[in-house]
Amino acid sequence: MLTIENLNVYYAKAHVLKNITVRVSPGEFVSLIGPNGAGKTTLFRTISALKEGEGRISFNGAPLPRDPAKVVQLGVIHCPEGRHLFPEMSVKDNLLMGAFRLRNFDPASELEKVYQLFPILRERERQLARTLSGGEQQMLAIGRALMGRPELLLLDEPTLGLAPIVRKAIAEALKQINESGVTILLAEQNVPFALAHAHRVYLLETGVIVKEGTPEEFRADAHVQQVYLGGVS
Amino acid sequence: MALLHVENLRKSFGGLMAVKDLSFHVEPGEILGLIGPNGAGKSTVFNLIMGTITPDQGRILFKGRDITHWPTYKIVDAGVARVFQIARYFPRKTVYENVEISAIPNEIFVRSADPRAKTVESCVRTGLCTNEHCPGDDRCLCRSELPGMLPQGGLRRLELARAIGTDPELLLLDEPFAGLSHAEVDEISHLIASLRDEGQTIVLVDHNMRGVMRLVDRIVVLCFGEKIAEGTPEEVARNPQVQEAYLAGGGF
Amino acid sequence: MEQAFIIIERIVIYSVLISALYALVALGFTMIFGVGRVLNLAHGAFLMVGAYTAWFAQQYLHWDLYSAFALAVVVCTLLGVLLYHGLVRHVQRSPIVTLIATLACALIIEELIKIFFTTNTQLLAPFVSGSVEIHKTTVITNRIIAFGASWLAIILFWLFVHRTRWGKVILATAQDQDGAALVGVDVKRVYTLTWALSGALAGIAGFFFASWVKLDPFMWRDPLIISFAIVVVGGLGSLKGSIVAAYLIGLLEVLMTYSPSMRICAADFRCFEFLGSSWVGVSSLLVLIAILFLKPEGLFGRAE
Amino acid sequence: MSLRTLKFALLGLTVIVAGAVGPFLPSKWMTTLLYAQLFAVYAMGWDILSGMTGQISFGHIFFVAVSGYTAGLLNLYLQWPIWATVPTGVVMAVLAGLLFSVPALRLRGPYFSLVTLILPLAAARLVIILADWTGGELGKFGVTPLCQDSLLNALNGVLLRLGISIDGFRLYQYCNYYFFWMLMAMVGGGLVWLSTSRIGKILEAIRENEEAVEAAGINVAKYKIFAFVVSAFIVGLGGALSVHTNEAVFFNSLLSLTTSIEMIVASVIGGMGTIVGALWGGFLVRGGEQVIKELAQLKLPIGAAGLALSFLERWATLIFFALLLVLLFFARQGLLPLLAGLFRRGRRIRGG
Repeated sequence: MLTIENLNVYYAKAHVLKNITVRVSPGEFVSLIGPNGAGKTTLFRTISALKEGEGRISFNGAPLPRDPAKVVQLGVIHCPEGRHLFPEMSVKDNLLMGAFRLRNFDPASELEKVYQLFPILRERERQLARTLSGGEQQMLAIGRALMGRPELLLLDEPTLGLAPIVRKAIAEALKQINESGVTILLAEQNVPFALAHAHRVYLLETGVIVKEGTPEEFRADAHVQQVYLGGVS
Repeated sequence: MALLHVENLRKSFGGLMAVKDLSFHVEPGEILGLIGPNGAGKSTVFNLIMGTITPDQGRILFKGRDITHWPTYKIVDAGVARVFQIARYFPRKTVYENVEISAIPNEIFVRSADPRAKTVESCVRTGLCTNEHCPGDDRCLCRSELPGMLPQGGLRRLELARAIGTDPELLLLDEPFAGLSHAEVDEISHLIASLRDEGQTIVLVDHNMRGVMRLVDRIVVLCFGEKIAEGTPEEVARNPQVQEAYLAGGGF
Repeated sequence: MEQAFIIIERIVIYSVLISALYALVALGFTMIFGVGRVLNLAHGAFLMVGAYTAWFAQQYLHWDLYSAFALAVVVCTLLGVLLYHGLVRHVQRSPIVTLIATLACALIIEELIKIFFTTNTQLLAPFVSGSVEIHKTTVITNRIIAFGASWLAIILFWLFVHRTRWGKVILATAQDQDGAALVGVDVKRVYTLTWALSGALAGIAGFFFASWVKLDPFMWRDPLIISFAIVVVGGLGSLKGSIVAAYLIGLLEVLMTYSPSMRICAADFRCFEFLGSSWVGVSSLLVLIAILFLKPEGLFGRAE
Repeated sequence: MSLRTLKFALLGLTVIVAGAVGPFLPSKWMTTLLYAQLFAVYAMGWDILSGMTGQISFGHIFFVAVSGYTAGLLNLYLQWPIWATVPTGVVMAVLAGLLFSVPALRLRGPYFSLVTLILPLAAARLVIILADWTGGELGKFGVTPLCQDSLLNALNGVLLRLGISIDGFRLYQYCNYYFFWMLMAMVGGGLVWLSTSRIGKILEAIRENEEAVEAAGINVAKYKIFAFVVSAFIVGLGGALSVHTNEAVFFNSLLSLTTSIEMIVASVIGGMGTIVGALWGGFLVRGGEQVIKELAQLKLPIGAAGLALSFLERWATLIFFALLLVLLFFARQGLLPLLAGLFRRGRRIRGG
């Protein structure tokens, strides 16, 4: 579905992503793990055309256009780090903006789907997005992305700064979203979270993909265990 | 007497309590680890100590003096320096000139000692330039290089050199291993260990325990702005509350 | 007593009338800042272009007033798009270069007008001549029309932004540009739209501003200062704040006109008037400086 | 060669050329270059604050006006002599700079620029309100000349003894020209020294990352205020002296918004924060203006060319602004950094 081949990205003179090759098949749940500053966000921004890169990115066999609006039109929807909600708009308006790419749709039923997944958003429907708590904002960001009927959902650090209980709810939601047929590419620092429901995992370190495998292989790997799964216990 | 005393520090943003009645102290010559998951308030604590933000309550004593409401430059002058997680350098100055700014004293009219010797010393001490690069100082490699050309590990060294250039008695390191490759993590942790061996007092923030376990003498664990444990690495690792709230975190 | 009441009545009526026009003058400026974080120092010059276009169509092409008005709006709309695509888009990333470049544009427009129409003062024919009595205050009819038109434009603008699809897209882009791009909004198109709208609003405002005062190649400075003042007092980018600020500044200026002035004269008959009508422009500038120093985010704005 | 030596060498070269061409200049061009030197002083004064620290002032002409009007009016109405009016004017400019810079510390980026833009606009209104004294937009004549008869006579005596005879008006022009030549050299020397000193390094660092400077234990506010005061001092000095050269307080030379913008353009064209670049930019802007005016006055009799040039006459100012815009667009890095880059590349080729 999504194929990235030999992607190189630079910030000024710094080489941030080096020869990245990543493949995601339809229906898959793929996680991309790695420490802070490894280049996960840059990779996502390059996929959604917010950033220029050198290399090939194709989606369903055709090269992905280099214009964010056109990428969204194809159903590749990016739920960014830092959420990028519309703070002065209500929860409902934020969600409806998410369906901007769709020409004809039934707002009520689309909203209903999101409210089923995150019931708290129904209660907050009329509140301004900036008044929500961090966890609610993250749910809204995911909800807004879902409103665009994604084929491929790019999720960047959805658990950043959230309490364990919220993380659990989000993990559950992601599993449901994936089971409903949406392909997911997730970038996470929190490795246990990223491994929980993923089918396949990539490890990104300083701009290089250093390992690819199943969650089981990752859990068994000595390096991953020591560095990312807190070898304390 | 402790070098730094933090007493009942409290800070909230909007309705969110980022730091909640936090107290801890730092002994001269030790490395204290300030550990907690993302969003636990570690960076806020550093911002409070450095005077970037002011606390709602509580005070900060450095060498017995109350520095709570001092401006940043005065706190730095008094002997506290901070290394940022994301390098804050001068992009159009060379590496050498970047370090030099820290070695220039905060005086407009008073003629003071030449900053050159101190700049070279900071560069060499952090491994930014080796002695071969700076034999007579003038042909130093750092002189022509811009920070944008440095790798992540080099940038971290640059940040350290700039901090050391201010002659700190207390060094605050904010996630010094973030974004580094495996090899670079080893290099930087050797560097930190060597600074400690020279007698440098350090407070080190990290969200991950593993990198700091063998470096730190003592650990303070933060969770949602509160101190939930304190002690040697072994004690903290055994603490059930830490395991429950931080390491396990309900599965993730 | 009677006299005092009449003066108060006049102050109220005049300030209510002029403030609506001020709000309209600042509207396009506010929107460009709110959406793209660009301070367009050529905004006053847009108004001037609108005014001169209408005047030219009347004077030389002998068009009727409505067509002249329409032409002014169209020309300003195109000018907005032209300035954005020809210049601002390329320098937008550096706020300072944008300021210099847009200011240079204003000065170029001033030069052009000097070349083609000289520095002489011109008058724009009003929609309706004559005056009416409101209670005991005489008001020029055209100013009431300007007042009505200003409010109409503001309300239509508000409805457009809050009730239409593209209006909501503008709001969304203003609040989070990346967020908008990620739901599929073509951000460049939104910018083009806002510059066109801002130009159109400037065309309308220019027409009424010119028929309120006069035309000359320097007339762009006052509307620009008014826009600044309103936008700074009201908080950059806030429509509601802008309208409140426009009314505050309008009231202040009218008060200044009617305030008792103090004339201080030296032995050689050189005089200096303290307060009074010659202070109209200075007062809003001083208020502006004071507010920027005391509360840089504006009285009604949130700190960014 | 260190940067400081390079800058002093370029400055010295420029000053020597400006001094050497003086006697060969026709009267009109001597006046142009006289004002180019004054303008170069303004541009360098602007550069030490805005170019170095990155706080872009749009209204530096305000400080010219404070000093110029103070000096001129004190001379006109209280008959103060030059040695008293100029220092008083400069002190007033410095005080204004100090008064403005302290609250301005709260303002960032475009907000700072906006407030500075408003200052001369407000001052212009005040000058017009006080038109009975200031002469308003027309100005007021009768200020004591910088080159008084006694000074000219003394100069003439010295020159005659050297066997040189110069007529009265020419001598008067020389006097003014070389007076500003000296001012330019001194201001240039002082500012080049300051900009390459430790203080200059800190000012540059403030432009690049204020937070990092603060983290290096340096009081950013103190340095910003210092830069402001030095800058107001320099442009104030130029303003007060210009009043005595013009023998009048002119609204257009003391409070023109265009001049304020031209200071920025001069520094940007020459290379922001380089001082010498601002000096060159000053000459380019004032010289370029004059060249366009000269071209516009040439009336060739031959058909199309003649038409084109007489067309230029009315368009001179406009063409000038358009050129500035183009330069802003394409030479954003500035002349001096461009040359320095070529120089460095040349050295590398030779070396390697």
